[in-house]
Amino acid sequence: MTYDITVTAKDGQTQTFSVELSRAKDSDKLICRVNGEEFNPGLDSQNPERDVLSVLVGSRSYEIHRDGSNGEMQIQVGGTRYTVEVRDPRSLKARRAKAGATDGPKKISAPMPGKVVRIISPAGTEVEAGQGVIVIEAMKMQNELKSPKKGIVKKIMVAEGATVNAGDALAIIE
Amino acid sequence: MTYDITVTAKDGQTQTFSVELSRAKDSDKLICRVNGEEFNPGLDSQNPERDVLSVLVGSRSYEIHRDGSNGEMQIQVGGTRYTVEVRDPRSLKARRAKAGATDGPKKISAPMPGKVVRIISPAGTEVEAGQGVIVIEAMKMQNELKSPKKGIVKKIMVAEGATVNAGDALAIIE
Amino acid sequence: MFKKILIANRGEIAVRIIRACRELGIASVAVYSDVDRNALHVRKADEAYAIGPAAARESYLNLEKILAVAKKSGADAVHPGYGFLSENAAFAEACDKAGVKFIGPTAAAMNIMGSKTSARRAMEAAGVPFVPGSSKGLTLDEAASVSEKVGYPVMLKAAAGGGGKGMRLVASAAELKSAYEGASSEAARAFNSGEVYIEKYIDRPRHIEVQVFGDEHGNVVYLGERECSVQRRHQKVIEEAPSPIVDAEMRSKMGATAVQVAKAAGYTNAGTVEFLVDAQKNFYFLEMNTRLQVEHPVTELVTGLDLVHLQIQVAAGKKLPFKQEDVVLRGHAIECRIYAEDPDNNFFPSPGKITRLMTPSGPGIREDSGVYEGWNVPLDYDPMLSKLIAYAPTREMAIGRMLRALDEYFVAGIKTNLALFRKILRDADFCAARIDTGYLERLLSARSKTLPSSADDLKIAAVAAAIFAMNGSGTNGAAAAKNGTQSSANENGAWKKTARQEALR
Amino acid sequence: MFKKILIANRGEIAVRIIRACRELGIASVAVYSDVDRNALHVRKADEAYAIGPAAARESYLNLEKILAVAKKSGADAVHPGYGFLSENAAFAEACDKAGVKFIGPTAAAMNIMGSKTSARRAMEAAGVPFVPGSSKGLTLDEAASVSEKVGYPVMLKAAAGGGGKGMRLVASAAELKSAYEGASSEAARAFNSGEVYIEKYIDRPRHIEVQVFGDEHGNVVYLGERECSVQRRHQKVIEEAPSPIVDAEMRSKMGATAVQVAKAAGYTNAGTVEFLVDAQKNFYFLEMNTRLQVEHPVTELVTGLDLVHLQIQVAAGKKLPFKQEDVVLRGHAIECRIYAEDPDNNFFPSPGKITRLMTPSGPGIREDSGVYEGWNVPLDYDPMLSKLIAYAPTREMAIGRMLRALDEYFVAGIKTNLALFRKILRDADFCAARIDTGYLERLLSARSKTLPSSADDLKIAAVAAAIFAMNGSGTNGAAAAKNGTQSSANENGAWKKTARQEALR
Repeated sequence: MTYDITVTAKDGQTQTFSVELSRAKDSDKLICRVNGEEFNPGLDSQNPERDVLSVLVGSRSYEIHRDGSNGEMQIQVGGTRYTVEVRDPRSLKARRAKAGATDGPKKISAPMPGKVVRIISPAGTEVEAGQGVIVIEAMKMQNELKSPKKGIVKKIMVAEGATVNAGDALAIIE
Repeated sequence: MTYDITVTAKDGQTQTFSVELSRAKDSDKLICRVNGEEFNPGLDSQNPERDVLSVLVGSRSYEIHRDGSNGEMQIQVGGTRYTVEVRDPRSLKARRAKAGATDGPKKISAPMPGKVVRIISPAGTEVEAGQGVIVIEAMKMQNELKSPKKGIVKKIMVAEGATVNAGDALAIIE
Repeated sequence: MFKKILIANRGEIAVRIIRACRELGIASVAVYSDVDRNALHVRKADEAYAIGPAAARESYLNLEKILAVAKKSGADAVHPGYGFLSENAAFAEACDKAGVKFIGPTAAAMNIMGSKTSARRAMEAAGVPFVPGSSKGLTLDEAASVSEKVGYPVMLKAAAGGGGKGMRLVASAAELKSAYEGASSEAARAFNSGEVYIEKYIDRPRHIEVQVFGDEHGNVVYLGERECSVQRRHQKVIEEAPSPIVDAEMRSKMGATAVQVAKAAGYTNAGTVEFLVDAQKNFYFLEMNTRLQVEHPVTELVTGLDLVHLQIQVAAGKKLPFKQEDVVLRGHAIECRIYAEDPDNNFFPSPGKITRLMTPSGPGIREDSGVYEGWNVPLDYDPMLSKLIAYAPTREMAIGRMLRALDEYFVAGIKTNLALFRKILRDADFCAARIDTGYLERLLSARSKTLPSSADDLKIAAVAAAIFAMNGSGTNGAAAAKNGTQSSANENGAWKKTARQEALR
Repeated sequence: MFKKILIANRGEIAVRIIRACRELGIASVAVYSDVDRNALHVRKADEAYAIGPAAARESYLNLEKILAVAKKSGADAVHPGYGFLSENAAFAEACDKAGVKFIGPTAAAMNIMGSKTSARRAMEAAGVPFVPGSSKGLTLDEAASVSEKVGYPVMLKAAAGGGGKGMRLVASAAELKSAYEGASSEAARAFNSGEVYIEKYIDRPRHIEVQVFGDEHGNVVYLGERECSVQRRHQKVIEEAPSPIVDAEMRSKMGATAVQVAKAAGYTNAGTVEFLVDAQKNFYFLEMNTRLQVEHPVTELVTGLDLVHLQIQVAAGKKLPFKQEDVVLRGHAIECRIYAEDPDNNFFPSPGKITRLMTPSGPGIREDSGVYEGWNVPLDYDPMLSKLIAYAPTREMAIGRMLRALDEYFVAGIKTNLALFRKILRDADFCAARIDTGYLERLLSARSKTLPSSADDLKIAAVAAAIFAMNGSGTNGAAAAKNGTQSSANENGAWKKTARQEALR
């Protein structure tokens, strides 16, 4: 199977890899090609615990953790986390989704569960990128959610006082 | 639902309880009767993690663990383990099994994974209760498995040198 | 000795106190709000009582409810932990009236220290060194004249406050009026008192505090200091003991001053005297915290003592089991406060379900945690999950050890500040102990916000993601098929759902 | 300093050494047999190399394979841990020849101490106190005459042995012949040498050992003692530091003797001098273990040092960073060796999959573990899973703390000896430190084999079993339905299967 995988590091580095995986015939190893080149002859990957891989690349040992919650996947190598997006390129949907990802209206989602304490920019307001739209509160801290782009607040989907979950759509900027 | 539950402590104490459980109507509590008597009004039991219960009996807080592996169920209350047998008395099979449990041939099972290093009492041997039948080895220790009763070794189901898993039947004494 | 102690708190500190009770053979009573029924402290206590809704005012801060539980459960003492009711003199007094021992100082001592201005008056009388400034609440006109006298820049502070609320730095006389009004109204909202006072501003001060302990027989000792200069928005982030800049002579001077402070207030049980230290190592009394501190473990590790055991023994009327000269510091300890917050996203809090939790252990590592895998961190309280503490013979080894432990730590489902600690502990200034209370804010605003990532690791992350995807999609690599250690069906389902969401974005 | 260290071991000690390497910024190389691919030490190391089949002779005991990995990986040092090749002088020599530093004593020192009789000769020359007996291998006739001289009862011991193999207690002359033959043939099988020697039997001795440390510049220090009298079949079960019967005077006498022993052998790096101590507190040299001991953590906790860091530093040619007078003991530490074995069933080993693992933490608790939830403990090696260590200011508090930690510990899928520790730590003789090397066997054979169970707890266990059954059977109690914390479908399936098996029995 082949996967297109985009990895984003916290320092902003982003790289997309085409990873081809299959099972070796006479062993329990994997055959792995990255961007068409053999990654490691006989890649030895084990899954000792849920969300944990132990991967030997040659003799180099990597313990890798996955956090697949909250609608995004993060992969931790050593102490460092990377955000990854996995696409099976055979899937038409995935390709379509990719094509459309940069256009159109942008959503503001709740980055955490909390209470909506204030609507700064009601529907119809013109906003700059980075301008505050909604304030939510959790754990005694108030957090201002900012517009991801210059535009007009098309819709506010929550009312002041409402409780929201992480990932809930709160507003749409057009 | 009603369960007949036999609890055996390590000091040999054994007691059988009839436990009747149902869900309370207007709360998330349980209604529990033990041997026909109300156990605790509004029993509050939570299952915060796999194999763990947090039970409040009145205000008394119990953290309870379950070990359901290796063909028997153990319940740990505080630091103490109990072996429990749960039977749904409506099940005919269960009742039959219970009735027949004390008669007939007895099995010797492997208490742990290991290698069979010696058959002390081959098929046909007359044995006393407590007499050695098979020796298995694991972790550099040899262990003699003894006959559970006086009788004749009817069958030895493993050969010397064989590897066995915990719970495997090794011999039958009649 | 007490037979039963009620712990009027939640989270890691409640668990820590319950553990002490169990070790001493004392029954423990937990209290919990509606969202905390499954909290670790409820699971671990011998008894547990519901005390109402999530909002702290209606549960953990409600002294009537807590006292009712004390009475009902037959507890003969109450440990307040830190936060919540721990510095509430009215609560201490109510416990006293109800015949339940409050494990902490007397209400009288708390009252003296509870207001910064009254603390200052008492301490000035006792000859304790202060940052130049006013010793009482000021009108705007008074503030202007005091500021002229001590010289700008000055700090405006709320008399009743803490945690940075009602504080303003004033660089010049022109800024004073608006700063005064801002600080005063913020203080009024936060503490029901708009009273503010003024202190000379000290550039790049260190925050160093001294642990003191008094019994009820007149003995007061100090247990060395803690360096707490690594702060963000006036909240401590990393604490260590001893302070890298305090030598034996300075320690005994600060210690003697701290004991003097405690004695002036008639102080008993555990307390902390906070000092500001300037570049010339002059130290100035800041305030006294009349409770056990979050960061008490670093003191425990370098003194070999157990402060919670001591608190209980002293509250039960026992004498301190050692003298000042028996207290010897050894080695170095560092504490990281693990929070449910996202350092990459302006430190947004991150409550929610902990879907995976792997914690470090081994030599020199202590973890005081209040959470577990599967626990749903509620949005109603402080975001601290756990305290990770490393001990080693030297500061350098303690830093190496903490970095090792951080690499073993993994939390999924919610964001944590683990990566922040990796960054701080690798920072050259931190390693050289060039820290002050502004250090962390400067580090955070520096251009290079994260450690550079290696191209190799990016590739490994991609390969690992592909393997996880393959394992999850049923066509199974060698890995999952072997050893029966494949992820459960359930979990794969969740992952597939996530993968779909990813694809649809 | 070394750049890369190969760890020629597995299990908890391999993990412990890997952690030390990481803390010191040294790369770590693991080796693993076929059944250990998923072992924790392989996951945690920077590099890992397969070295063959499960059988230790073909992997962990195979020095050629280990040296080949050292060469291939470019490791500049090897740490042998304990067991396996750790006391193999030929291996130390081979490392030396290959230009890879062996982290431990020289082959020459190991050779002196490797045979008990040669050790005895060397130590007698140095004036070290011994249990009366022979100093060399004996014929049966010689054994008879030595026994007459020192007086029965006597002990027959294998010269090359350890771990109780080839040992026999001989009460009278009549028993000597058969005991001699038994011991000699057992020794021949176990150690390829049937040589046996004789010692006077000491009634109810304590086993107390002294940790020594030497650098390569002639400095040797002692780091206090460990009390290891709680043994079963000559295997240590619980160790503590300091010994409850050793005072400062006895400590300095034993320490000086231990240093003398080490110096007589030209000893460097970590070593342990074992003594038998009789009721009058006379101590007799028993043997020297030329490696890091399993129980080294208790010494680390009371001295504040890190022995593995020290081993690495000393092997790299550094001087010991402290002097004898700087070593001060503080507090008390107790270690429990957590084994995969069933104390209720004649201590049968219990390899297999760990289906659930919940480990203790918090104040004063250290765990050095080599396992994790989901790991399949192989049947090929020692059954030790983990070491649990409690530290506190006093022995009494350390016992209370360990009991608290044991209550937090839960292992499912395999049997462990956790319950045994609960029993020992509550035993009046243990709590009063009335222990000797026969203590545990006496406790185990006493009539009351387990703590009495409370009728209430039996009932709670029954109710809990019913709740688990109900949750599992789909009709779901309130508990499971709420909070989304129900057991996974998979797991319920397994439980139902178990329930069926139960019913069918």
